[in-house]
Amino acid sequence: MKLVKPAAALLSIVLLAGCWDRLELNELSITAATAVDWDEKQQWVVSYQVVIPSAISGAMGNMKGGASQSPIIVYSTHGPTIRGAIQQSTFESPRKLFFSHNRVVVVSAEAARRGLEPLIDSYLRNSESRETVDVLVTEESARSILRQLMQIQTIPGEGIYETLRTENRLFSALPSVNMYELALQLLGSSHNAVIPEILISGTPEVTNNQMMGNTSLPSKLRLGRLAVLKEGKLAGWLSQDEALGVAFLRNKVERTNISAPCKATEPTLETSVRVERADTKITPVRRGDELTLQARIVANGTLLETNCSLDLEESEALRQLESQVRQRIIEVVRSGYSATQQLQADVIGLADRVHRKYPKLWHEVEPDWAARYAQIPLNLQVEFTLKRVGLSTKSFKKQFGQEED
Amino acid sequence: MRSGLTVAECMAAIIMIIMPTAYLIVPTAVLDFAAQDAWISTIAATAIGGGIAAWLGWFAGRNGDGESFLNWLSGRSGRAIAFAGGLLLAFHFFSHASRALNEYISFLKVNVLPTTPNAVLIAVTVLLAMYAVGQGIVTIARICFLMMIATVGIYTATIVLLYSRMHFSYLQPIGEKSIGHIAAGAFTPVCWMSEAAIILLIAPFMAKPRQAPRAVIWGVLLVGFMMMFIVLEALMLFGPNVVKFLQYPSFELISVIQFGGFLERIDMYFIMFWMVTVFLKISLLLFGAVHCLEQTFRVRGGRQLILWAIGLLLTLDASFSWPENFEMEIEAFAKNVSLIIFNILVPFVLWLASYLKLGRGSKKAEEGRT
Amino acid sequence: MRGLGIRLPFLKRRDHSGRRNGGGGNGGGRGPGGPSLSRQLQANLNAIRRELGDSSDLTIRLIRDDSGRVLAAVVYIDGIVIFDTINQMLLSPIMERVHELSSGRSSLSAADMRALLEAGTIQLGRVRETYDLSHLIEELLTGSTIILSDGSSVAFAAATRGGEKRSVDEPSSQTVARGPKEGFTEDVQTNISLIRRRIKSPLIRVENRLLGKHTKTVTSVVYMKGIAREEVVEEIRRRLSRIEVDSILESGYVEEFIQDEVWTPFPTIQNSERPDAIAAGILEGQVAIVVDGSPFVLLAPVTFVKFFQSSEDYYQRFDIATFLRVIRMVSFFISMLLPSLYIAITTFHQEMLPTPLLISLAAQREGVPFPALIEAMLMEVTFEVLREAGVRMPRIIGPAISIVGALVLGQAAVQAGLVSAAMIIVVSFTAIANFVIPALNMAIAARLIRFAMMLLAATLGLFGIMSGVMILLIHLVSLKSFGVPYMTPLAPLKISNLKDVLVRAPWWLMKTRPSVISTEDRVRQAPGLKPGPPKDRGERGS
Amino acid sequence: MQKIVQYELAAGIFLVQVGSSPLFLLAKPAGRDAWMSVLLALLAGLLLLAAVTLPIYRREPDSSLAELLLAYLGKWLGGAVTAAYMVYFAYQSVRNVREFGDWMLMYLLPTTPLGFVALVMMAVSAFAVYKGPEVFFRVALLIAPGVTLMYGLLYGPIFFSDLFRPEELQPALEHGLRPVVMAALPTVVSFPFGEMVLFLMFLKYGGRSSLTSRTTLLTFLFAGLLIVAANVLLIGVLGPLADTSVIPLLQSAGLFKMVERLDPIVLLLLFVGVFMKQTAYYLAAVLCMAQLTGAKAHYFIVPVGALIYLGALGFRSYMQQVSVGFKYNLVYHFPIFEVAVPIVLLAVMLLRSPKASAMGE
Repeated sequence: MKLVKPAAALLSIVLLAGCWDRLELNELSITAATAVDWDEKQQWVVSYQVVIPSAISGAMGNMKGGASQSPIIVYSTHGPTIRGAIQQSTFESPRKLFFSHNRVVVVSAEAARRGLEPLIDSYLRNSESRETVDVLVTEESARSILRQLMQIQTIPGEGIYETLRTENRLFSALPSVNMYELALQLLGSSHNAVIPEILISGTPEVTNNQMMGNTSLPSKLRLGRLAVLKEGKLAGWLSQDEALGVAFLRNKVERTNISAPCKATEPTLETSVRVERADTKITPVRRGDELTLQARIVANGTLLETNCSLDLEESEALRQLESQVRQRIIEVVRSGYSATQQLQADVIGLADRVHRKYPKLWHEVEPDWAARYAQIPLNLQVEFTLKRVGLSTKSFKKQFGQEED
Repeated sequence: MRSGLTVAECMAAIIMIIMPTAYLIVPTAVLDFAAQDAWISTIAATAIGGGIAAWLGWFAGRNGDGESFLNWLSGRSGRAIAFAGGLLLAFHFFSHASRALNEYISFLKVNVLPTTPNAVLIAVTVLLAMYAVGQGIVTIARICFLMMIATVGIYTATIVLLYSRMHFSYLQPIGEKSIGHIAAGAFTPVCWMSEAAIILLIAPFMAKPRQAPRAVIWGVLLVGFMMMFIVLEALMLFGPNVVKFLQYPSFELISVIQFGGFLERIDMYFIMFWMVTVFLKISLLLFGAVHCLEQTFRVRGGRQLILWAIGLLLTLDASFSWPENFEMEIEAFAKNVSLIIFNILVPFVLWLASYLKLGRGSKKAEEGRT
Repeated sequence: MRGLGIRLPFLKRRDHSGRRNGGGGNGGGRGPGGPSLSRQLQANLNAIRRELGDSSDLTIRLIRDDSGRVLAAVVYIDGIVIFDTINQMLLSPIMERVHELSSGRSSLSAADMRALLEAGTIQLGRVRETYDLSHLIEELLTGSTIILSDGSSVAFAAATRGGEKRSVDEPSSQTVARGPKEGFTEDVQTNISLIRRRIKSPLIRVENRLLGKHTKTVTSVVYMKGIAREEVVEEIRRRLSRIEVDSILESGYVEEFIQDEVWTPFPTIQNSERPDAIAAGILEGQVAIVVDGSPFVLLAPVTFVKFFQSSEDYYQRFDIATFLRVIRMVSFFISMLLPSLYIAITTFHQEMLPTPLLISLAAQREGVPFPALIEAMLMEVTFEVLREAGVRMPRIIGPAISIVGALVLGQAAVQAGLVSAAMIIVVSFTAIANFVIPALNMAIAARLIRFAMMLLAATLGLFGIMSGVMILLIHLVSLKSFGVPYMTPLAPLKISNLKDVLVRAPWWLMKTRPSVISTEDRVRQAPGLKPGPPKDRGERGS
Repeated sequence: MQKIVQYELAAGIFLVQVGSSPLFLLAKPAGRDAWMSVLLALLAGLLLLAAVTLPIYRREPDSSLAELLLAYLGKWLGGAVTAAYMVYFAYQSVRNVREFGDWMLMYLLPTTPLGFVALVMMAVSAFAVYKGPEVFFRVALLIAPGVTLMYGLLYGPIFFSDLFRPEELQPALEHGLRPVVMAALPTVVSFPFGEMVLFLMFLKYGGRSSLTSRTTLLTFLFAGLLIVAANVLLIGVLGPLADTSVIPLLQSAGLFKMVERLDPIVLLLLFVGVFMKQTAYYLAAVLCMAQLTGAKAHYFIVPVGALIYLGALGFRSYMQQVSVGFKYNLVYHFPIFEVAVPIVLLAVMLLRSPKASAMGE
């Protein structure tokens, strides 16, 4: 037992020697969002949206008088590589950049065209930057996205993240793609990936706190289209409807809203249905070396609104409604699929499935997969059941009509 | 009843000597060779490892009456063999302890404490290990038992939390990799499982040394099972291609967990538990080295002296033998082979020696004992 | 007697041994080789006065026969004897008999005196004869009355111990919501009677011994034969007999002398003021050590888990008891680790905090000058000072001071921007969690370790805490209390004992005693005692 | 022996009868005169009760419907009819579970899966069945006053406020008597009023007191009148809207100023009603199986429960369940069990009364 005393002595000496990794909370600059641009001088421009804690939690206002200071500040640095650019920040920031709470990475279209490999590598390599950040792409400069303020959510970075999550949950057209999912898609057999787009609608940009006073802002942050990446580089865009079709094919639809006409003949969309569950099974089918894509979607939902004069208690009327909705879903899915075919980008994971189902065939097909994908026909089956019609048994139009005759 | 180690505690010790650094290195090694069939190679490795463990357990179980391994050996096969065997084993345990310390420190530097100097980390760990060895193997084994329960709990927690993100389709096409790849994949886990050779030293401390085989076989099977789990989780979460890309997939797994608004970025909790298991591993290895030296040089009472000497040596060795990165591949292979040599070949030779010289050695032992 | 070797230590030894005989370290009726009594009564009385330095409370009553000649003397120290028993039981009967006897002879012989005593005139219980002065003095000092007769060298010591005793009232430290309200007092007899009244079994063994040269405190070892382990009792006897010290004023002295491990914050001997807790311990195979002059009775051997079992757990229903015990266990770890975890997470691993929490903490710490460790230390020390002040203050305002003080100070510190609000919450919650632990000595252990953990956390973050926990674990698992491993039901796993560790199994399930402390036959309850209404409660919807 | 006190029996009958029926507009085809056809159906039900159901009970006061069937119709035929009754009771329970599940989804928990809501309902009912009829009726006694008070609170103010426009009821009998009778007889008789056959299973626990049949009649009448009043109110308040809305009472509750946005509370009222009905049928089905096979009731709780649960989820959508219920069951299936078989049983009992009654003892 003589060992204890010397061991304790040594341990205490070690402790007194100091603490290396200590970083007080007030020595941190918490970044809520990061933006990556590629400027004309062939340099990476990395901008950070840094949160000012005291401005946000007014509760501790006694310290700073709570002057309406803007909750975030944005500054950017240039550098040959991404990490190089980030190191530049030490020249101007009094505090150490802290990326763990970073929610969103916005990449400019220019940088995306150049390829996202360096960004993914820097995120997966460092333990400090989490790979569960969401990736978004934007047409104009990513830096301007960061500067834009939001009304409901004080921290815009969080706001974008929440908007994407809610959209994903309630409409499921634009999937939320985080860094490791992006890597997963790019390293998949097809080397293609999809990222949602974010843009500022309206001008001028809202960048100072005073403007937050009025009830509606001149410009807002909005989710836009769906960007398609081929071999890690930006190849094209998909509209929201096409994005919904792709979401159906990728079986990523949690809940969405479909509006359909009363009859195939009338174009105007009169009925609105909320799709509550949609399971998609896509399997490549091989005949000889001809490949067709067999897709089967089983979905059900609730009727939200209809303007066709129907008595919903009769099953005939229900069947008519269901068929219209089914027709509409088929249109959406086909438009999405053909859009990806035009871009020759297999984003629905067909390559992986072919690789898994027909390994041998895959090795032959792999080299010119993009071209082959463009030719593969889609054989689509959709089943839709209307579970509930809400609180009234007849459409108001019918009741209205009946009253007259 | 004699206050010795129960089977469960001994099994826990076996698990704790293999699992910690294996948790870090095995997934990458196995996945490099047999991408999406890696879990098959872990099953193969467990089978082979189980066989080796059975033999080691049987060999350890034969000296029933609690006399320390090397004394028993010298009694059976002559002092020279025991002396050489003791030295070799001591060197092996020492070098392996320093390697484990190296990997542990390099992981900590990357993930946990980037700017703390190595010397401090090594000093704290070695001091702790020396304190543990000072308290004796019985204490270490009991703590191993407690930590085993905690580790099993954590594994199930990870599975539950990650279940929603797993895609079974990443495992297909099963069997695409050739048998050669799968076998190559199985090599590293088998080397790591051979560390169960420490049962030779622990068995005499057991309440009923006869049950050594049961303990070590169960230990190796559980380790194999855990390894398979990690590999499966990594495969099903990241898919074969991304996993090759990551250096520490088992920790990457945990950093991806997102559950509810608040349960995010919780990999630090898992690293905390994993650190304790590494302390245990290094103290077990240090115990091996000290025990062997003590037995070979018949040093009664000099335990403290040996302990301090070995501790100092370990600190120096670990901090200076910092391998340059570029020869990592050869280095890793060489170390695996050394594991095989010392954990399987040396005990085999010792067994052979004790078997051949059975006539002269055991007669003396017989007289000695009656 | 040993040879006259001139080695210095030997010299010291002889003097040592000399003193031992004089001091009568181990009491009892013997006392060989001391100065023996003389036949003259006066000489003996002078010797007693000389020995006791003529202290004023020494009273000598001379008994004269009709002719005024001194026949005998009754000597006692006023204050520590029960005076009226001496009067009725001793003096008056002797006086009467003396008149009858003294009609003829001039001096009473020892035989006459002894006949007098045996004749029952003196109805006192324990009467012992002594031959030598030192033992007589000893008896005198422990409250007996000495009867000396002229012309005989034999003295009689009658046990008339008395003196003011505190009456049995509620224990001050371990109060319980439900359970007996009786607490031990300072008198060892009362304490043992309290135990005996609870365990009316012939197996109870009480072994007394006198400890301390000057104090001669009566220390009794109480255990149940056949239930407590023989080797444990033997070990306790051996350790007690090693104690050679001037004074034993409180059981704390004894505890420090006989404990297993010196360098450990964790107590290896349990103490309690509640007779029911001690009785429960004895019934489970533990050995109780009752020290005269202290209401705290020691219980050994003890395991880590026993400190979290308050006696109330066994009086409440098992589900409440289990709930309380879980809270105790959790609060032990909170009181030990919470501040260090707070420091480690806020200064080393900030990514573990959810974003809103991180921002609010960062805002709070904006103006705070000190790093987290100093801030934590500052608040911890303040709380310890306040708590100590609360205890030292007179009974009424004590608790008020500590609570009010804590609140006011905390609030002011936050206002002044010296400390962040979150730190106040953490530190005060830890302090309160510490009160939950039933055994005071375990609570103090947690408080000591907390400081060490904070230091480790401040230098190495979670890595530091983990090594601290590891050291603690190794130390605890290697600790033994009288041969019983300290972490018994958990470390060396005893599945059957787990029923009373984190969970208090219902009574009808507690068939066996904990196996480690008690001997082999552990059944203490008939099987199948599960309560329930009579079987056929009216057939259900038949 | 299970014993049900008179009041408990009355409460049970009231709750099962009232249950969820006042929430619906019954006899929709009769349009504005729906309340008349409900009144007519009430009288028909009264006749059925007094002439058929109660006499059966009075002849054999301490044996349930299943025992009677087995005793009088012989082992094989009786067994088959009892099994049929078990299926009838189970199916009634299925309809209630599904209906309540869909309302819950429509109103309170739009995104919770139907299966889960139904499971919770079934678990609660299973627990009630496990405790037996005595406890079930005692619970009914506890709940009945609350339900009546709630209905009173809802209907009272609406009746006396300007919301209720009696003129909506005019012109009465605009299309003559035929639609009123046509609407009343098959459907409304079998839906709320024909369900008294269920109580043939429970009356035996009422003890032999002569009051039992009197309480049954009185409670039935009271409940029936309450339903008629509800219908009058619905037509009065909602007018043309009455037949379009799925749960008219909830609509009207919403309109009333003081009682705005209390729909969830009204839904709780609904919960109690549906729960009592569903559990009563579940209990009846379990008792049927128990008496059919002679085994103890516990064994059948889970299988019958599972049967009901799967049945409830069997329907493709809510509208299918409603249409199947109103078009087929009420018109063809239920009258057989509620009218035809009891009459046949009564006839057989009268014919073979001496021998059978001896065996019945």
